[in-house]
Amino acid sequence: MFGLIISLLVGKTIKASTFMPVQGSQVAAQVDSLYMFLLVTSAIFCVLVIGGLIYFVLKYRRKSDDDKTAYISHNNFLEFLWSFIPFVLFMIMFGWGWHVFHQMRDFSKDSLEVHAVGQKWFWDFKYKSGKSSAGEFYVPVNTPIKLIMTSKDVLHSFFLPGMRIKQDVIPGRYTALAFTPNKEGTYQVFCTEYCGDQHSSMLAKMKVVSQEEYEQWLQEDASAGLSLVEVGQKVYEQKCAVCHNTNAERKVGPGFAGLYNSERQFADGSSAVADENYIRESILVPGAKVVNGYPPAMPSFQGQLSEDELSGLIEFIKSLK
Amino acid sequence: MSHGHHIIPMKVLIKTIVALVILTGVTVVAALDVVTATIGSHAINTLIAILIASVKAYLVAAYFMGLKYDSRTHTLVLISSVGFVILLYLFSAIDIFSRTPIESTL
Amino acid sequence: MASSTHNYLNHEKGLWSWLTTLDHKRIGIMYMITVLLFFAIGGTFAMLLRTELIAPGETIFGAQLYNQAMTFHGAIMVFMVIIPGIPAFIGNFILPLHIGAKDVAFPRLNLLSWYCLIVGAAITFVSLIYHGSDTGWTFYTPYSIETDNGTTWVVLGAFVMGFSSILTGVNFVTTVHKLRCKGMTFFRMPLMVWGLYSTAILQILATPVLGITLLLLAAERILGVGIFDPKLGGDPVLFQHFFWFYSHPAVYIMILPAMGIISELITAFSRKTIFGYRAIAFSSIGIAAVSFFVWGHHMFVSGQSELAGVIFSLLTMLVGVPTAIKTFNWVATLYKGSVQFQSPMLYALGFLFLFTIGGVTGIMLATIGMDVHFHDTYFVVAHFHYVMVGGTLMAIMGGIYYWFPKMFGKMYNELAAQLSFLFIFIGFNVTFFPQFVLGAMGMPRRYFDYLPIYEPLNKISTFGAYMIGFGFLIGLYVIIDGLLKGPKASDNPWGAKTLEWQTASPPPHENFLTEPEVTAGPYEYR
Amino acid sequence: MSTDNTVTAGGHKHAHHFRDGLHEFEASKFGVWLFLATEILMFGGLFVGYFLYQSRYPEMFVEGASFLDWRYGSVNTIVLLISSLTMALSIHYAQKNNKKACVTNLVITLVCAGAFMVIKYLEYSHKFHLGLFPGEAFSYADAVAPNLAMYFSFYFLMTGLHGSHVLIGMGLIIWVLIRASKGEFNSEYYTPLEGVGLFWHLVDLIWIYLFPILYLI
Repeated sequence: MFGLIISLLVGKTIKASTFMPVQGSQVAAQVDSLYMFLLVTSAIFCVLVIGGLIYFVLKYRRKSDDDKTAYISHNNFLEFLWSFIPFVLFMIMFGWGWHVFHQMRDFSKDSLEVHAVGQKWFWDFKYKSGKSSAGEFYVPVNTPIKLIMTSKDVLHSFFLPGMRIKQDVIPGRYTALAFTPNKEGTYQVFCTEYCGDQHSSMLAKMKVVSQEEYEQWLQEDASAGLSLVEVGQKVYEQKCAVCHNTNAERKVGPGFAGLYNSERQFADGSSAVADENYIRESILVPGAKVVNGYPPAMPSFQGQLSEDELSGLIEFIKSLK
Repeated sequence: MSHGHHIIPMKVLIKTIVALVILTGVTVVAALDVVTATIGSHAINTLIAILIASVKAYLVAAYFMGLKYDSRTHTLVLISSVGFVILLYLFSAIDIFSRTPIESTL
Repeated sequence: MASSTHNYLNHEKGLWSWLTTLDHKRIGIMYMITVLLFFAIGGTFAMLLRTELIAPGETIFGAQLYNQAMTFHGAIMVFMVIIPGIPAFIGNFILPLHIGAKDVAFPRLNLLSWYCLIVGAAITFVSLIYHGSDTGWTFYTPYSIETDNGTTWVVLGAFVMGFSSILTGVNFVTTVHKLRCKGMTFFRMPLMVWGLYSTAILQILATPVLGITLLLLAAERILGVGIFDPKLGGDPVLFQHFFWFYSHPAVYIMILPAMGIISELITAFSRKTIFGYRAIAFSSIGIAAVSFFVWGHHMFVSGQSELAGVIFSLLTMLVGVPTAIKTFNWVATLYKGSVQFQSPMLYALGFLFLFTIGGVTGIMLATIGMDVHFHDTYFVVAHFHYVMVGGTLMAIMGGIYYWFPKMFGKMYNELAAQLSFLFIFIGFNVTFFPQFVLGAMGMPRRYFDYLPIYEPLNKISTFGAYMIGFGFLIGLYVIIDGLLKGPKASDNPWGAKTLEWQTASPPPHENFLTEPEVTAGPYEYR
Repeated sequence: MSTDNTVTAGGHKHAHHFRDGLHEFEASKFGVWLFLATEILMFGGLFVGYFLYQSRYPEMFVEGASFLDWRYGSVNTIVLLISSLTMALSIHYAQKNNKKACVTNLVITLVCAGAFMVIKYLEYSHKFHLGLFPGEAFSYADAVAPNLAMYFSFYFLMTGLHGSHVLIGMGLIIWVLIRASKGEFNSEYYTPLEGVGLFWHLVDLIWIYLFPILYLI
């Protein structure tokens, strides 16, 4: 019984380590070795305490009601032993943790800067070359990357499990993340600071690709060769899908199906037909006309959409019956 | 621990109030524009004002509240509560004043 | 119902005598009913959350309702169950009995403290009229400022409940200092009293800062003062400093009394004196003192500077040392003892098992390099459930069964209690150990919907949650059955040596018929 | 009440769970001091917030302070110091069984507290008249610093919380005044008077710090 519990526990602990996501960078490998050290030390500590506990409980279980128990009040050497040894172990863990943390925070001068902007419920990325994309961004492999991040509304947090790094994104201030991906592939990005309804769908993808493919992606115009409606659909998927459905069903905001040319009742009692100007105004200045029964929670997209993205979006919404 | 009901003598009370009023005068004078201008730095003026206030606070606590004649545990309670307020300021200040500013380079 | 002799239960009759009682034992019972009721409500929210998370996408309700259920599960469990839980319920009943006093120092304040909890809880539930609150129990700004629902009510409710905690703290520190019976020096007090004493110090020194933080948050929402709102020049990270300055000592308010109970249970059921009495007593005070220096480990990735983060990580390692000392001392107490497996002891051993895992994972989170990956993932959720449910809840259940004969003069159904323990213990591990793995895999917390790769472990976790729920239902049955049909209990069914077992069960109104005098330590099993 | 500590005019019977009157007095005093610690910590939170933002927006705080009239502040400080003195005197006389002097001093304390609130009312109405409201209601046209509203948020929060404690203090003084005039306090029993006195001195202590950092900087 005693052996089973302990091996189950140790087995589980060791097995847990294999569940860490893929190691996307050198720092990630260091974090994992630190994690292995912490796991092994903890497993030993658990075996000592829980094993000792079970052993003592079984060996000294009550045989008869008038068992005589030893009157041991304390033992200074033992007290010193099990306070000094944990202290030393904790200091090692602290030092190693500090070393790894410092490596996550040294922003080398020649790193490629990517600007990330978090807002209620999607991520926007901008490059110095003027290229911008939402929900997905490309970075070249084996180049130090520096993510400069801010938020437009509430606290968010940029979490790259593959790189073992995370940093809160604070409105009114810039925070940064540094990593050097050494393995190509697609890495999942999560928002890990609670930010409201769609906090769980505020996801993004980071694609680590070769230098050539990265430069080629940087040049290509995302909407080249796409029809206006297809451009609109791409923008919808990146920025609007989080709150609006393509059918008529309400999500956070109203569904788009059949919206075009329909009569819209507003909170202040007035009403209007939903033509192109109404749709354009609702995107750029959503607070102007709020449909009855909906919270005025939509942020403004002023200055975030290029002219053809905006007209593409309007065409896409018009196309939804 | 001094037991029993201790009566704070009248003389002590009068001396305390006189000292307090004088100190209030001093702190007001110390904050006059002509004086602050000569001292110059804003931080030192704040420090002087807090020091004078602390002396006044000591007088009120020791004589009006009778801490001088009371058991030391009461003084310990006062000091520890002020200590933890300073602790909150200290660690928050360590964070706020050692943040490396990050700027956007767009 | 009660034994024929005169005792505190039949000292006065009628509901009004209960609602205006000044007897610490009755106030303890009223707190028991309140805390267990709120635990049932909080537990229901937990079951709703786990049912929703059984599969990705919407299962039983949408994102908004999930966020409200998550917020209320957190707020109820923290402010209404686990902070008043041991100090006000078991502490109120046991502290005067443990030190040989007739009552706590300020009986009227004690009753006011209970009413503060009731009024505060009522205010919190008023928020349901305005669509509850969906900010999480941490109320981080600026989201908690701009979300337009009943959050202001929850904030003010928590503010009022803070007074309940402050008044209990003031009461207990004064009681321990002034009302110990003859011969009861500080080192002859039971370790439960050391636990309650260090908790009371924390309640006095930490809760007021929560009070001012919540007042400022209410001012933000009502007047828009802008102290924590970045749009008006405020700093949301400063809110986190203020909030965690209270909330980390608060988690020690939760665990220190639980550790006090465990010292009582381990010694009583291994019929052996505690190993290292002074080490454990000073560890309680040590943990209480250091707990004020470590709050920044909740903010390693919140935009806090690297220097502050490293300092907080170092100090958090220091608070791990006294906790390790206590754990080793409890295990050492079992050496050469005579261990009896009754349900209070099972809960104490369960506590040691789960709290050890909770403790080591806490040290992992204190390592700053590791916390960057684990912060705000299910690893943290698993850690704090291991120390809160595995620690404090186990101790509360163990304490209820241990002092049940003393409180009500009746014995509970031992077999059913052990069955309840089995379900809770196994269900707990099935629920929360997979969440460590989910955290390592990077699943963020407070997620209504998750990626498909996290589904199998979430299914196991939900299954485990149902086991815990069933276990606590059996526990409720054991308490009610014991109250109604329990056989009469003797004055000292466990043969323990602390003072409360020298008086009758249930104790008379003034606790001790003759003024007790103490000549030796609390655990004199010679 | 079940703890049968009936309070009779003149003779006070201590509560049943205390050994004697002195034991009860010391326990009550210790309890009051612990409660004062929580008050200091609560106001401390505001002071910490004030100092942190003052070092972040120094010129905004100087501009904000320019609206405050240090003369009002000084008079208020003197008024509160006097009230602290008369409160200490009332305890002094109660210990000497001089009921009349004790009652008169309590009345003077009450009057001073009232004067303090009147002066605060004048200052507040002057600021409301200028539109210097806390938070979003701030409508002072030619403010130089963009977030001047934050200074007045701090000003109204700190002086408002302090003012509410002055009002609570006045309520307590009235309660103690009634009992003193009924002759319940004497050299053996004056615990409520001592407790209210300590609370009132703390309210004065907090103003001693509020005055320089708001008015003089």
